[in-house]
Amino acid sequence: MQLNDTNQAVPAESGAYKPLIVAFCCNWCSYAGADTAGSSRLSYPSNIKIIRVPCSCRVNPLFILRAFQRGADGVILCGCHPGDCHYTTGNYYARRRMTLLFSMLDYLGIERERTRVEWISAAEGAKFAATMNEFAETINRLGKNRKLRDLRCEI
Amino acid sequence: MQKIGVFVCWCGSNIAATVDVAAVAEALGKQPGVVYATDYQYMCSASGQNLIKDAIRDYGLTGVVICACSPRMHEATFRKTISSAGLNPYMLEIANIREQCSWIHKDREEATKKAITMGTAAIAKVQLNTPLTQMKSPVTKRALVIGGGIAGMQTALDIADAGFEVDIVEKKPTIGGKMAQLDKTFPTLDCSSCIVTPKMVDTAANEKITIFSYAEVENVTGFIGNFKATIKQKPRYVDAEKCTGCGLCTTKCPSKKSLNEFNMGLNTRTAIYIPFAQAVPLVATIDPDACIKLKTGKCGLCEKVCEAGAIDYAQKEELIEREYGAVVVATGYNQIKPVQYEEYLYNQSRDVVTSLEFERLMSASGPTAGHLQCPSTGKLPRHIVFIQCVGSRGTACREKPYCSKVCCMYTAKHAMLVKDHYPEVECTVFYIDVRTPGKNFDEFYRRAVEQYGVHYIKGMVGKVEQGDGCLKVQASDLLDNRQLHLEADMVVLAAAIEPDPSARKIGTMLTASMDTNDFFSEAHAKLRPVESPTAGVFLSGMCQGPKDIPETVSQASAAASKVIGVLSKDFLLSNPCIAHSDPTLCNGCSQCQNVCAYGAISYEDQMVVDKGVRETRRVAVVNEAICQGCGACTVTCPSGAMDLKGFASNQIMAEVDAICN
Amino acid sequence: MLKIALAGIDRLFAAIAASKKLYLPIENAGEVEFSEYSEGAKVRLDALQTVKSAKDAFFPFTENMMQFHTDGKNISVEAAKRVDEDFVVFGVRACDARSFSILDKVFLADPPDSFYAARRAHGIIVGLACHRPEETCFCTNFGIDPTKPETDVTAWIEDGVLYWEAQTEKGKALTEEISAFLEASDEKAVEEQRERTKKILERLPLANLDLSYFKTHPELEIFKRPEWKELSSHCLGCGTCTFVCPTCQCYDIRDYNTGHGIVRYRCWDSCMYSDFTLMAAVNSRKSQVERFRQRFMHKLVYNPINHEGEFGCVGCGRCLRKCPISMNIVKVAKTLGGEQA
Amino acid sequence: MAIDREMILQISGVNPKLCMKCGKCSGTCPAYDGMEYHPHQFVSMVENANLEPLLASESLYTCLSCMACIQRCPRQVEPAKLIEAVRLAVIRQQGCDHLLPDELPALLDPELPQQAIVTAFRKYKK
Amino acid sequence: MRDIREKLLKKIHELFDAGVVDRVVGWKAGEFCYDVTPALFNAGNIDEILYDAFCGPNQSKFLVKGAEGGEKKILALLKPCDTYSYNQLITEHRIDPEKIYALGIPCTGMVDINKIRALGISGILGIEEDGENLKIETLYGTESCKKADVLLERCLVCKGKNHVAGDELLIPDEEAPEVPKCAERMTEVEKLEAMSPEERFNWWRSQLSKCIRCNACRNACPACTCRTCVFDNPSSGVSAKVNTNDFEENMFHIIRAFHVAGRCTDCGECSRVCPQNIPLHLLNRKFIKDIDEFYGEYQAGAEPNVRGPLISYTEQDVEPSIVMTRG
Repeated sequence: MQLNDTNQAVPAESGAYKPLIVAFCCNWCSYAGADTAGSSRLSYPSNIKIIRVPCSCRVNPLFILRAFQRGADGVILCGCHPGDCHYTTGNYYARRRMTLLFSMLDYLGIERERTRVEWISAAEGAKFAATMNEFAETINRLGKNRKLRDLRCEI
Repeated sequence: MQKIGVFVCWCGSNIAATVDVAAVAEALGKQPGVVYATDYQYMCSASGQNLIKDAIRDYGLTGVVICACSPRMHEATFRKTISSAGLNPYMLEIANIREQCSWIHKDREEATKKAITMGTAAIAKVQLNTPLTQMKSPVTKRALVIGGGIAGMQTALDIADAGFEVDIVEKKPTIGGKMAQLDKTFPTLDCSSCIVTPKMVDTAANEKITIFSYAEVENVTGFIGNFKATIKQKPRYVDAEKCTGCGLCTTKCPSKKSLNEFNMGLNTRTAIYIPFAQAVPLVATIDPDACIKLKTGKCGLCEKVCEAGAIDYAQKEELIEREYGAVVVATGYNQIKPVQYEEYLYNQSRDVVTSLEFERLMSASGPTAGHLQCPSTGKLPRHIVFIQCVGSRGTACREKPYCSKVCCMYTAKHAMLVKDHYPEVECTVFYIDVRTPGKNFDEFYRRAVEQYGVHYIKGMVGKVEQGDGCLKVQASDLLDNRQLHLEADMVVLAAAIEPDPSARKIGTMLTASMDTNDFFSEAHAKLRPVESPTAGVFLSGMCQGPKDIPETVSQASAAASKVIGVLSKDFLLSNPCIAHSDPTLCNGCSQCQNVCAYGAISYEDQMVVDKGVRETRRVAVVNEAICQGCGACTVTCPSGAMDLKGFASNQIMAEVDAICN
Repeated sequence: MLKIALAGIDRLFAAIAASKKLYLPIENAGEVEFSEYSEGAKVRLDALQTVKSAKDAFFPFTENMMQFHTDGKNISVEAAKRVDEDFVVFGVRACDARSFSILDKVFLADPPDSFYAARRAHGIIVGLACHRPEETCFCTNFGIDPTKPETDVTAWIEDGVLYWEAQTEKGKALTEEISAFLEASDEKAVEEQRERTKKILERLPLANLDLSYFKTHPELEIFKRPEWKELSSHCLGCGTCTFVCPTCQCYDIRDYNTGHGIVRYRCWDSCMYSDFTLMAAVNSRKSQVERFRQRFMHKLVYNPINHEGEFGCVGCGRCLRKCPISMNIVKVAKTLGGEQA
Repeated sequence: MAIDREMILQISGVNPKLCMKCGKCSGTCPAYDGMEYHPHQFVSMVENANLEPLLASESLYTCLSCMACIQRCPRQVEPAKLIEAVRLAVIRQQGCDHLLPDELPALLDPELPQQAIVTAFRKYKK
Repeated sequence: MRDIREKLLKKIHELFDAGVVDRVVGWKAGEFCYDVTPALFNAGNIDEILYDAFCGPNQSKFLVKGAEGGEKKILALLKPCDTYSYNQLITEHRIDPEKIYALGIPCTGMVDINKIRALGISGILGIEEDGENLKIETLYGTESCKKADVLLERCLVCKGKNHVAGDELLIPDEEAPEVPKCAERMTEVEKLEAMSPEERFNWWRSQLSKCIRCNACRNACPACTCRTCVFDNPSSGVSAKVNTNDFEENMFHIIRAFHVAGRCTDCGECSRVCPQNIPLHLLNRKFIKDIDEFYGEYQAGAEPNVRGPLISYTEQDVEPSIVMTRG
């Protein structure tokens, strides 16, 4: 409501913007894949922060919106390759949910490159690092998420 | 609010070289709820662990955050540590500042900043942790083995050897399964009955093993450690206790036209029958579809001749309730009847047989007493054509998409045996690929070619036609690039193997998942190949996929060892990070039940007090012993009634908030 | 009486907006709401009603009350700024205008609500007379004259001309400021329009709503009427009636955690909601029939009892048009007070 | 319009990659002996884009289109469709044999009957 | 329509007389011709039941709570499209068909009063069907419009005259009148898809910024039957009474659409009841379109007790990256 804008300050843009990326990783494959990347000293940007979940199917669309609300500029969900889910079928459900969610975000005009799903196994440390680097590059290019952000969090 | 202690590990220089650990401890110490923060060289060392324990006692900590290596490395260690200091082991969160921070970043300031954020997220999460307790459930020390073939018997014997009771439920009148029907086994060519019948006898003699033959599992409820099964004992119309297996009744029975299942229908048996001489239990069974007495009320010859007085026409089906700690599925396989392959004349010529039928034709206990004869003429065939991959490896609707695995080897065996007994008989094998991975397998196949002169031709038979006193086989020889027109007296089809049709029903009652071919799925294709995804259900033999006897036996023993692992415990401790449903929020819509891969969710009517109103509602209940904690249900649940302990929605959102702050 | 040709009204708006915030009915995506004026905005003075009422300008849908900033374990508190500059709400209809006096009795009673009081003190209301009422209008039952809203300035639109008459000191001051855009006029056109409109008002289907039952019968008797159950049987428990109502005044105070502090704000609430007044423990009205009854008892019974016989309704008819199941205050009044008529 | 692998695949809708080289098509083919290239070779040659010999071969027209290979192929490769597609491709290619208009002036001769020119458009340049 | 009502009343009397039911969910006349109220009737006031072109509300959700507590069954009058919601509610165990006698009634298309008003017609006193047209009596004279132009959104893309659930039909579906299909279901969705992301964003912003979070869409939706909605539950972490900013406007509608994805029968109640006329059904239809394209045609509620697309999967499902690569 426009009447209320009087007490909502919009923060000024400051210098070089470093985007923030949240990565949800399933415990059994992708989180372990991140560990493998670490053990192999494969670097990716420090503005990517990982949240461990038991399975990709644990990730609720609410969590993804929450991240954007709080100022994330990109959200990536990583899980076991289809067929390799520790819980046999979890990532199949996650795949359908995320496909539909991403499509809906796109439909609402939100940059579709800000969300992504990748299947990364425990052995694929190199893939983990490469994926993160590539995703970070995409998000850097897109810049700050403005369309799905809660300005109150910036006050 | 928790009283949180933060412990930042240097991991020698692994972390400390890139992350300013002291700065991390200092920054995290300022976070709300943190009452103690420190850093130390090696948190996982004895002295590091003591540091944590002392701090828990000195500061009355209710939650602990450790910034160190991956939780996959030391989460269990630190849980024990805090538990020994009196804290619930699940009041711990680990910030992975080694693999996911110090090892991948070079810039010290950047890495330190990230480590602080990761620590903050862990603090935010631990704020919302609740003490969790592993659930203890008692274990019924008895196993159920469904199927009494070689897989079921081996599993049962191994479990019994470890001192646990086992019940075998076999739907046929005798145990022994397909292996009892085989003539010889590859690659050693020893006699199949000679090795399987002693197993059958051992199984029957083992006092820990109870055999329910001619019985079926009707229903299974419960969960690992606590299954309840209903077994349906079909009526034999013969008192198994009294029957001596003398077989006199079978000689007198006037109804002689039933197809003999043991001989693959190649000959007939009487209405009262003993499947074969070495059957276990050695008891007669009356086939109610063929018995004149049961159908018309007249006859009763068997009753008259039975000296033991074992015949009981009034016998009724019986339901037996038994409790088990674990269930092994060993439902085995069938060979498909290639009736859809009209090009191979299976339906039209008696001389076209499947390989399992051929086994019976070669077997000394078979319809021809082991003499090789063309079924139509009773004469020794001059030329036998073997066709591989009939119904396997195809994508058309009559085909199975998988390789049946054992055909290459048994066909080599058949050809070799034929050549061994009757060197004058020509054997031609049409193959697509000869697959012989296995110890001494390729040598075996080469022996058939090199030593016995079996013709192997790469190419498939296009059609078989009835010729004049022979079968005309038209095939391509891909290597010679010509079409062959051969005359043969017999054609043996290596028909595809499929799971026993009873498997589907058993899979459903056990909520054990199956693949599209109705083979049981394993919990993990590589690492948990003998377990079903449903806890407490194990897989033995062909029900999981085609395999030969040694593989079946090794899987059977592996399944047994898994069962022993379960039964040897007095209590099972379950992972407490599992789903739970808030009955006041649950809509009872059943969506969560649909996505649960483990069948852990059921519905019951409960009295619920919601917003001051008391009413009975249909609500979801998670079985804590079955739930594996994946969280699929939590996202399916629109009302948020379903949540996951240890990874609760508010915890994950708190982490998101902390990271994005 | 002054006047200005509608053709040049944008210049008037621009002039007002140059010194003050100006709110007026603006169309967005097909619907008209009071919104802040900006150049090029689609102003819809012809729209009889906005979806939400004009109370939004004084008691907004949501407003921040204070903020807590946290830095580690330290917390600092900062109160939100009250409105301290004059603003103009243009195009308020008579019904909405009356609603302010109902809201005043709640928000300005001791202790006054400082947010509301500041807005009331600084708000200048330009009323707009109705000349084409809808069948759902029934404001005349509450003694409202839609042909002459009781506002700081009253305006009429007739034949491409906006007529302007200041009614209060505030109104006169505003008129002073923009006098350059206005020219003098007689009252003929306005009087004619008012006469015409009054004739239409007499023909309105709800012109003669008999509400005497609610003032003549004991509160408890009305409360216990069995018809409440039937009336509420299909109530969805949504907040549509509440949120479009010019006189509904309930709000909730909530905290939003920004991650580095708390924003404490208030927002409209609805007594129709099952999660209304949860602050004590639970909603004391557990069933929808109780919640439904509460809302209409408030409008028709409690408000007259507490405020010198004034109903908590101004007859704007918004709820008649917007209720998803077409249940509304007129149906309630007729069902319960029917035998009186 | 040159005939290439993609074109054959497009016309036929066949995916030769499905073939597991069992040879049942050739085993089943009643016209096998009249063929220079046999059904399974057809599949293989198309897959390997070895089309020249196929296009030149009489084998194309030896196939009876009895569809036995389609019926019996365990992998649903449908060799007969592939053969049919090659035939179609050849027919379509005949369109390329026509003379192009800009090649014409050089060939023109005042004595040449109009009829011959039109015929040339249809036939020439094989 | 009048014949249908007479037939309907006769049938209701029969069912009461036969002791099958003891109450009925129907529609009651309002103050005006168009403001019909869904209501519960008993043996005493059956004849007050109305059935005309303004009986749009989908009553199946009422049965979630409304079917409780009677001695006999409750009679539900279901239009063809209502039966889809009815099936879906059975699938989700939200209604007990044992307690309900579902009578399928025919429908000739329901009128949206907002569309009449949007034509600029005001002061509406009476509306009469006059063949394909509506004759509208107003304070300001008589007006008319084509009925097809003012049908409810759901009727423009009518699912057909067949009932997919119910105990009995008032008249056989074959004999029932048909509502001519006036529009393609996905046309509007496709229009939006064809826009640039920036245009789409602005379009949705202008629509969703109107939202006053009255929850009418949610509370009317037959798929939103949660006993406590996440947005009302303070411990869910996302609860709010109003949208304090654009993020919350977006989130509420994205999550609501997601929660009903695969379960929404496209009955259009959300858009019908929205006081701001936000075309909320376009969110649901987008999910339906995606589901149809990605996982095969699926109509929620077409039959009871089937697994919806979000609680099933195939191993060959498309990857989420399809969103990035298409169009």
